Amino acid sequence: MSASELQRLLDQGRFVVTAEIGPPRSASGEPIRKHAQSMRGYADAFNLTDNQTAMSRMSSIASAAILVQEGLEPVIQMTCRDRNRIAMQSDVLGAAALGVRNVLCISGDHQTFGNQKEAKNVYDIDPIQELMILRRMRDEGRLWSGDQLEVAPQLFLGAAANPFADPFEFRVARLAKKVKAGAQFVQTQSIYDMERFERWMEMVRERGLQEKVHILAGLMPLKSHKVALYMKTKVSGMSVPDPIIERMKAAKDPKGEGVRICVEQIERLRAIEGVHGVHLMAVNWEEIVPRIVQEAGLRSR
Amino acid sequence: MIIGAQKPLKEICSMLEGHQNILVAGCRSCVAICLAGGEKEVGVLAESLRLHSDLHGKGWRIDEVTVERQCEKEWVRGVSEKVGDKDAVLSIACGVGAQTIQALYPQVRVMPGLNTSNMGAPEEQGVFQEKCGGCGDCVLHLTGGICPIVRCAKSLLNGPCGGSQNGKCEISPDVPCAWDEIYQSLKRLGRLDMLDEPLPPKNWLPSRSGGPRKIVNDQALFTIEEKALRGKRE
Amino acid sequence: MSARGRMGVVICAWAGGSPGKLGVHSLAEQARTLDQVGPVEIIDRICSPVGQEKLGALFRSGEADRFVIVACSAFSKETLFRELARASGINPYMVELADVREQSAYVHDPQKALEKAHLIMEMAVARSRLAQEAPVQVRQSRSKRALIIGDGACALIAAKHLREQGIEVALVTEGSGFRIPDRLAKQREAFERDIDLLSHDPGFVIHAQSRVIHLAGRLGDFSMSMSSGQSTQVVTCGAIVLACEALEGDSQTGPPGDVSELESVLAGKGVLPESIVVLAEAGQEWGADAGAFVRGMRAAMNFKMKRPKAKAYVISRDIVSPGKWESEQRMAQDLGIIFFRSNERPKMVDAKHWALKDQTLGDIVIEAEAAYTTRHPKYDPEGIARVLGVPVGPDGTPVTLEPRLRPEETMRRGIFLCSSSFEPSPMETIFTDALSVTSRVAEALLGHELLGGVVTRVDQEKCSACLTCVRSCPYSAPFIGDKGKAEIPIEDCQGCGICVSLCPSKAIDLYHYGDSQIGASVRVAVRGGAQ
Amino acid sequence: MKVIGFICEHAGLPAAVLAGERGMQYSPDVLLVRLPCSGRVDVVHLLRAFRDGADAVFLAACLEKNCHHLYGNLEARKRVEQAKRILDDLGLDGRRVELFNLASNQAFKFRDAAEEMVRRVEQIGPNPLGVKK
Repeated sequence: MSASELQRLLDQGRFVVTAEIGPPRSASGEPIRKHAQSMRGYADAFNLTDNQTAMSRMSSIASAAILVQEGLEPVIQMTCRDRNRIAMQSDVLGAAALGVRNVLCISGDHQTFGNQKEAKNVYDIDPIQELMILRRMRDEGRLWSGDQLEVAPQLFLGAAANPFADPFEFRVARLAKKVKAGAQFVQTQSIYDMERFERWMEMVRERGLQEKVHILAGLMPLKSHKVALYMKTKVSGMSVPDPIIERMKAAKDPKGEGVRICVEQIERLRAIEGVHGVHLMAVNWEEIVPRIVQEAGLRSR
Repeated sequence: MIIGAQKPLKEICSMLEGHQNILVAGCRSCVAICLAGGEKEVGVLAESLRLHSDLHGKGWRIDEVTVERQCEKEWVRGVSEKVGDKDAVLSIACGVGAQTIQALYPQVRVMPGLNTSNMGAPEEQGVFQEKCGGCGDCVLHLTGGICPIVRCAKSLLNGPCGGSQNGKCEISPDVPCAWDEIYQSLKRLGRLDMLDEPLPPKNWLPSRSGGPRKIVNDQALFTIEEKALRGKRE
Repeated sequence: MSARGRMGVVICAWAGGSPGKLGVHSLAEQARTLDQVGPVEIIDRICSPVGQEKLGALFRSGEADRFVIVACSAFSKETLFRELARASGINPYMVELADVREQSAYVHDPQKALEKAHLIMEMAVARSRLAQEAPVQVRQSRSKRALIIGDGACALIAAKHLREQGIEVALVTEGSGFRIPDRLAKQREAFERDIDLLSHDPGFVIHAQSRVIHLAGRLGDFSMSMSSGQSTQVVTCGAIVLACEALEGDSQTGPPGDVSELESVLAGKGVLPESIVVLAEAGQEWGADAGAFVRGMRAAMNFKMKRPKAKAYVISRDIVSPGKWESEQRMAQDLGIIFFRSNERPKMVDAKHWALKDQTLGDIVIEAEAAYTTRHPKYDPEGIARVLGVPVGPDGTPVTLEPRLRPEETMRRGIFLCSSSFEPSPMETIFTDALSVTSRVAEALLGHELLGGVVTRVDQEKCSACLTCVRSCPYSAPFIGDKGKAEIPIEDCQGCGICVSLCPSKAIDLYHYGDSQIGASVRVAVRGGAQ
Repeated sequence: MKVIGFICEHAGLPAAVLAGERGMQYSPDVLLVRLPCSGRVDVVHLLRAFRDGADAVFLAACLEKNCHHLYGNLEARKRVEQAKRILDDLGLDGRRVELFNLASNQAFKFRDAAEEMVRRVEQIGPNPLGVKK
């Protein structure tokens, strides 16, 4: 069984690029294949979101399987919202059998954000516990119950981190907990407030966490002034500084400006000790990823 | 205590359709204190139903009773005369009370006039906040005296999630983030170290997930011998 | 024959306003047919001395234990009838009043008025049938000392009069002693004599440079803590008088002249103008609170009383005269004072003319020889009221119990208020205020206080100890007692009935206004007495 | 027609008395029930009046912020709102019950309140449970 390509690149010390692909609200895999075509060579791995914002879409595992067929490296996101520990372990086994090696363990947007607010959430376990369970499956070859697995999954375990949520001073402590629970890489919430991120990274380095976990800085290119404002005011756990809002407002070509901001951010991030890559979340705008990667001078994969 | 809120009057009226002799039954315990099902509410609801009946020529006969604790057989048995000739009891106690009445008076239809919601406490007069999830395996000693099971929208045991902002939960700026509160509480207590270790997946067996729960207190329980000596008392 | 449950019905021959205006005989006949009704009498003017004698005789006759008096509006007579009942051995709250004059004879044509009077009487009879003897307690003050808060003329006069009645007086002031305002210079000599007398009086103690910080206890048995710099002292007393009047020096005067100037003129300093305008305002921006409005109105009234033919205008943004001042505003209007509501502060056109924008009449120019303004006194009535635990009204000064009949009583029993408190007032007001307050204080300390009557009773069997009454009582009267159930002491209950309607367990009812009594009178009103 | 007016002792009653003193005419179908404070009123009192057959019920209470018992009138407002909801739910029309805030010297406001309720009954029609004459 082959190991994670993403893990190999990171362990080699390569500055990686991961990009997010939103699975379609469709029973056809074509949209995934299309994204795969256009982004091939522009990112090292691709995150498949798991019913993002609590709206039903094609499953992240199925979408990932299509990417594997296309010869690309998927990262599946697995929320605690929709599965209890039984489903979680079974899904991970299935995903591994289909060639998935990277799992991002997250709590998931609360169902009240979605279009089926009345759904019962699961939250049998939380993401830290998810990491613990998956690590045991991999390292001990056992289910959480202790039962032996015939073949253990090979997994590269990831977690999310939000440097912009509160309480700020506890954020790094919680990251440490995730690392302790088994996180090997971390993808952050999209960063606009570079100062706050840098402060957070300082705190990460104080604890030496950057030695233990690969931090991939999350970036979401802005499409318009409206989107920027929305991010600032409507999205919980997001900090968008005013100068960025102003730039988007003043821009004649807002999309171009969004790309420029993103590229500048990548440059700045590359200089930060402990940041081992970027994670591009171009929600509903996946086609812009190649241009950003190109302009950021990261097109060599 | 148990927190509940009355169902809309229209829903209650349609529930009672087809019945004649109706008893509105309240309770002097939790639901009285959460201002939903005490004697006063019994009075208001009964009066509303009489008005409804008179206006629409239903001919309902509405009687009222409020028992000390509708969840206890002895109290509920005590009102057998009131229940006797009725063909429906509208209980505005919690779901426990309504079921106790049904269990003791199988010939009468019991209707719930209340939506039983949660275990909580009055924040201030008229404001009732859920506080305990009844998970059967309390972790308050680990979480600064704040319950993450019900007060965190996701019941996270290792929070807060990324949606925590300014002490508020991502689901609404009106909802406090339980994990922010836990953090602040442990900080005040000088025990932030308790957050260093991840809490493992929780045993939900003692919770509702484990099926209907029953607690047997051996000390209180009458033994078979005692029962034999006591004889049947009801 | 036992009088228990038997009811006497007494009808005033003047119930219709004058004899013969309302068919009182028809009412009497009707009354005789009603359940439980025993003696029925028509008395000529019940409130006259002769009428009172006759009523007293009926009370004492033993023929009934409850009475319905069919007469005029309950207002002033109620206390009179209750006192007479008590003196005659009848529970004062077993007396019901049926107002058939203001509520019927005065407002409807004779035929309808009589029909309605029958109903009103029957409503009272229905209430009376269900009446329960309300607990009434006679209480004597434990401490015979009065405590006065304040240091102005009002405080001085009050102290002097209380001492004359042999009542011990303690006076607390943040200043160093009494302060006599300039505007009362005429009386200065007399005041100084009084101050001198008091200073040699062993029954009078002054706590200077002291501030009240906490009050415990109740009427007859208060402990007042006061602080003077480092030390704290506790003084016990039976009653408290609030007499902190503000002096001119206490406030900032803004142009035009302060109303206190007008007061000085009225007191004889200078020439009275032919016409005046008073701007009732408070704060930085144009606008008035009730205090400012009333001060302005009173100044104009004093002027108008001195010079009835002169013109007096009061201009304000808001015409606000709540509570006890409502009747005063009516008086002011009757005196011929003209009120304008202007959205902007009036502008001076020339020495004698002011332009304003009335909210209904639009642009107006008025002629006034002299102009005055009100302003905020420096005193902190709200702070003092907070310490004393007495509710304050919208203007920040303590609310009084009954605007017309008991303007000197605050909402906390045993704490009295000189109505001129917290504002500079003319001598006449101060004098009458001080006298009426001291007589009430003397009554409270030396006489007896009637407690109870319209008070709650708790059925502890029903009480769930839910704290609703504890949380909702405006007077913090209820508490959960040793038995784990609510208790409401009759000496603290003010009889508003808020807790009664809120109690989720229906464990509280109110004497005199019981649920069944309210229900019965509504039923009679709607369906008639015969049911 | 029957209109019940609950009058509080500190504003409704004196205003009604003043209206009487001034001979302000209003419908004799309006009958007054005295309460120590408008906060004494319970929803049950209001509902029962309608079951007894009243066509309309109103409360005459102190002005807001000027309640003799601090906030009895605000409590009364909540009771009236609850009664309105119930009447609306039952199809009896919530406009049949109303709260009027007035000052003890506002006799005209009292008279207007009484007349307003009479007008409303004329508009809405009688209470079907009313006593037929």
